[in-house]
Amino acid sequence: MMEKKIIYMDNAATTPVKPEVLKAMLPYFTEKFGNPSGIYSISSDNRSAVDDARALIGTTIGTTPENIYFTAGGSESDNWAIKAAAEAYRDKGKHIITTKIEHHAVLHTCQYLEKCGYEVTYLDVDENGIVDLEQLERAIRPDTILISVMFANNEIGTVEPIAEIGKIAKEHGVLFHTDAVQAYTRLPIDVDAMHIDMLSASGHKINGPKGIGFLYIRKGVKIRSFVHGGAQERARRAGTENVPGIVGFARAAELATEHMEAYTAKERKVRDHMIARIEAEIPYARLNGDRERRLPNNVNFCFRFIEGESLLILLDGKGICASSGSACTSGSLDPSHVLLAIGLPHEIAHGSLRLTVSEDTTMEDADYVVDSLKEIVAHLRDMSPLYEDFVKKNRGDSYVQ
Amino acid sequence: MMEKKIIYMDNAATTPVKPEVLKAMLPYFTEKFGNPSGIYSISSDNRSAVDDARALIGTTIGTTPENIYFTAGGSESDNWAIKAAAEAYRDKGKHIITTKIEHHAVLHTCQYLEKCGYEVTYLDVDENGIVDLEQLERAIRPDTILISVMFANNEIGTVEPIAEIGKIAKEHGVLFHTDAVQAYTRLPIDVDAMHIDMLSASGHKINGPKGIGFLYIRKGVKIRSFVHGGAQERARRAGTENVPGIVGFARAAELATEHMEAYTAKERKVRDHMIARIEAEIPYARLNGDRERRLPNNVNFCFRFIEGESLLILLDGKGICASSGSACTSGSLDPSHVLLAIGLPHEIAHGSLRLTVSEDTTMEDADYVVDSLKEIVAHLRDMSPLYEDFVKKNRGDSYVQ
Amino acid sequence: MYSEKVMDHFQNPRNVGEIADASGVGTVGNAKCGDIMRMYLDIDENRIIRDCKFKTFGCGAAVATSSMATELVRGKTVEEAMQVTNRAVMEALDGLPPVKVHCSLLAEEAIHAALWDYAEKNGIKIEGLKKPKEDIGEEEIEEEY
Amino acid sequence: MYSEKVMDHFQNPRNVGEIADASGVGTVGNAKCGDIMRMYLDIDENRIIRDCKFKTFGCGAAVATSSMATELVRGKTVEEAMQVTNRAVMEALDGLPPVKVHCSLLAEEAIHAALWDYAEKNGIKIEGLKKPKEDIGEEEIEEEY
Ligand SMILES: Cc1ncc(COP(=O)(O)O)c(C=O)c1O
Ligand SMILES: Cc1ncc(COP(=O)(O)O)c(C=O)c1O
Repeated sequence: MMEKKIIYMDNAATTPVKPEVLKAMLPYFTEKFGNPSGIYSISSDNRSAVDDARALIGTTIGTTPENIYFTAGGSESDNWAIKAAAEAYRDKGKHIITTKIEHHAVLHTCQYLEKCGYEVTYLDVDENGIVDLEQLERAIRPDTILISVMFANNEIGTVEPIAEIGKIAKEHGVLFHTDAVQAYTRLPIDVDAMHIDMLSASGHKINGPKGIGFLYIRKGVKIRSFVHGGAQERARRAGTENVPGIVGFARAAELATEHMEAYTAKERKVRDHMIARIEAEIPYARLNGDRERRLPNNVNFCFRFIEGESLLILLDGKGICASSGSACTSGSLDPSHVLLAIGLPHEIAHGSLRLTVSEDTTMEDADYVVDSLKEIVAHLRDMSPLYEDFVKKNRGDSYVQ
Repeated sequence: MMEKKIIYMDNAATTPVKPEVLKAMLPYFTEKFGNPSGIYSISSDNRSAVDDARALIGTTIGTTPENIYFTAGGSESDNWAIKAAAEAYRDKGKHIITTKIEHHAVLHTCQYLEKCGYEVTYLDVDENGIVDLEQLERAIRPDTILISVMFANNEIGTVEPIAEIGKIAKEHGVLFHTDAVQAYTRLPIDVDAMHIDMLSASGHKINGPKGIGFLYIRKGVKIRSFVHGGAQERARRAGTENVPGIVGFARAAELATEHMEAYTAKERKVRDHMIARIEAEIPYARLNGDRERRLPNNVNFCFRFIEGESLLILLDGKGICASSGSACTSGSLDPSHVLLAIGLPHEIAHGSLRLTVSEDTTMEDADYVVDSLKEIVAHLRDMSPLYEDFVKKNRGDSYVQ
Repeated sequence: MYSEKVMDHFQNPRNVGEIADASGVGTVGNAKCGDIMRMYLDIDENRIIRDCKFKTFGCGAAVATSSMATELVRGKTVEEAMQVTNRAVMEALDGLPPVKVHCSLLAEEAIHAALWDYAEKNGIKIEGLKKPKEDIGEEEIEEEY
Repeated sequence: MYSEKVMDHFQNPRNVGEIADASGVGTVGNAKCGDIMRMYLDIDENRIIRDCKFKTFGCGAAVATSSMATELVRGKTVEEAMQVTNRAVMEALDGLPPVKVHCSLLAEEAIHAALWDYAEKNGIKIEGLKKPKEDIGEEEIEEEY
């Protein structure tokens, strides 16, 4: 049996750790393993590694180290930001504004808060997934304590008008959190210029390790601990620091930020090539997400008359790793809440495909994927009763159920 | 300059990752990096690695995989168990029982719940740190929803009567959580025989990686999510799985469980040798914690007339890594809450030293540490006004302030 | 996630297609839920299913259960075909993941719907056959939370 | 965590010990908080501090500030010694971590307490010197939370 070549097109789900990143991490597992809280000298290596990582990450979003709090990943950061802010500002009010296209880490947290007596407004988005700034501003009430709008959507790649939202939030004196898990190191971020009060990011989406993330909290925001206990992270997030994870995350952030322009330019080229070919060569395909305001590495289409899972399995058969909806909801039978929010009917939303490239994706890879896709889509349509009906109807055939 | 030999005697704070553990983890950073939720075949490797790890860890505490939930560490596990149980059982009551000697991850969580309207009973312990079972039983009220007692104390090494507490909890129909972060893989644990409903453990205390832990939740216990979002961990703990961390944790647990008898026998021998020598050769030293019911690797003494931090720094000067109180509270000026709870006066509690060995600690290391300690204690006492007063008083000297 | 049998029937589905002038055609499921199955039956005068074809819009399990169902009913009498339950389809596929069990129900219903069509067209009654539901499978969809 | 100067004064503390028949002795702090400093002064007839020794129970910073304080007052007149503030001690040590600032206050107080003892014994008054507090340093201890 021949070893099949794997083409990984699911970089929005997770990414491999880069060799440079792993190399930076390795000493901290075995030699420099000390607890950063120790008083002895071997701990000071770890303490300064954590300090350096914090400072470096601070610079990638235009802030100082003391505003960066390490967490176990994007989901924890989102949960922390939203739950702890809800608690801290309860006296001001119990109203939160978010959107219908947030990641489940935000949505389910908001739903949980609704059960706890909070009121949540879920903003609509337009057909490209963009939040309406006027609707947002109208939704703000005297008891609104938090606005949480994602920087860029993980499924359809749409980038939200974050600076404008930050401005509105600031004008109304409302806290602004953004889930930047997908945008971080792919788009320039400046928390001060954009008036962002809290920002979530995750290591494994940027070629760093899994199980590490951070929450930026602007100095003065009075949210407290999510994990209570030891005095780590300025007593706001207890638990022995995941030193290798922190070091790896910082190294990954450093690499990605340093090369942001070059990497994203490469990604954009591949992305645009794939979009152009799919639109030209596969009929009844709809590009999801905004064409311009889009993550550099995101291709997302709905193919009418076919269903996403079968598409994915057949792509996998050809060595292509892709996803449909977001990875953590596979297992669920509902179509993506994001595709429904941009107005797609259920049957079309079921036929979605997300391909997310990296700077290492070649044009050959891209072409191979599109060629495979053409073949598979045609095969599945041949099997599809919906396509049969559609063709017969268009032919003016008499027999249509 | 000569490279100084480091003698690491702070294994209760954290441990190095074993080479076998790191080896098991490595492929999951770079090659087998897929998101376990992916539908494609490269993800199934990760999914089964996580499944295997969960099953293995289940066996180490006598349970099945579906009761093991991975977290980011011991602190998260403690927070989750206590906060989520408090929430889930609120309708039954708002009373929680714990002890005065818990880790801060439990204590600060309980203090937080007190602010939220819960009532917490903090049980006393005797002079060796052991909970009084009768006091415990008397403390149970109709509205008691949770008993949280640590398996073994991280500072003084005392092992609590967990099976007896489990029995009492069961008889009264009260949920029982135990923080087994220090005991896990050092003492035999059987969650069924001991009637444990929830149990916290952490990877980096058992030669596994930092940033990973688990919470055992008995089937039927109705606590819900702590981190909301994706459907990971049976939809109870969202966030892309930390696959290398999980794999490493399981490998470490496997090694430690397999060799539990041999390792702890070695540790006990070194521990007992150190205790015997210190008691024989250093005057005014008090062993803290129970002599028999004691973690195999824990040596904890108070040396009168001197203060812990200066002791630690001077030990560090001799290449010895040790701690005073728990690592995460260094930076705090209060003496250990555990030493106060066993009845030590403040000035004595300030002079504590914890030495925690591993199965790799040799008798030569132990002797070197005791020799150094003798010298340093004598030096610090020479400098101590408390010692001066004490000596003069005993001499019947006239001048004592 | 899927057994080898399921993967085989998904990747090499048997009996995909249409039957012109079929004795009975049945379509079940709905696109909203992400599964539609259509079964075509060619039944001879001895009420033996001579041929059976399908078209399916749906996940891997939906395609595989359709494919297996056609295999199971081919050559059987109409009465025997009534015995092809969702359980039989699942067993023949070496099982399905819990979230996919509804696909096998859909396959059973698709056969029943085609048989109903055949019975209606020919004015006959088939023992135990009920008018197909408009919408099936939704009540089975329940996520653990 | 500590500067090199602090480490040096901690590991090689200057002027540890007692002075028999000292002109003044002062003890401040309390064991409950984990710091006690005792200063011995030997003051000549020109009110010059001829010698100064200390004993300290406490952390690295407590020992280092005591040591530095003795160095700073030796050879000074009583009046000059009054100018040796906690800030001067900290600066001479190249700074202290925030949680350890109270140690430098303790050192200042220890000198003042010894001077007070000297003044009382000799029935003199020293400009600006107040009776030592029984307990100092506690109000400075505040953790960020
Ligand atoms: C008894 C006990 N519980 C909880 C913890 C917290 O574990 P982690 O540092 O993994 O969050 C520790 C270690 O610091 C501990 O010793
Ligand atoms: C937009 C967004 N937010 C949050 C998350 C959750 O991140 P993590 O898996 O690190 O918890 C993800 C990834 O799954 C994401 O894409």
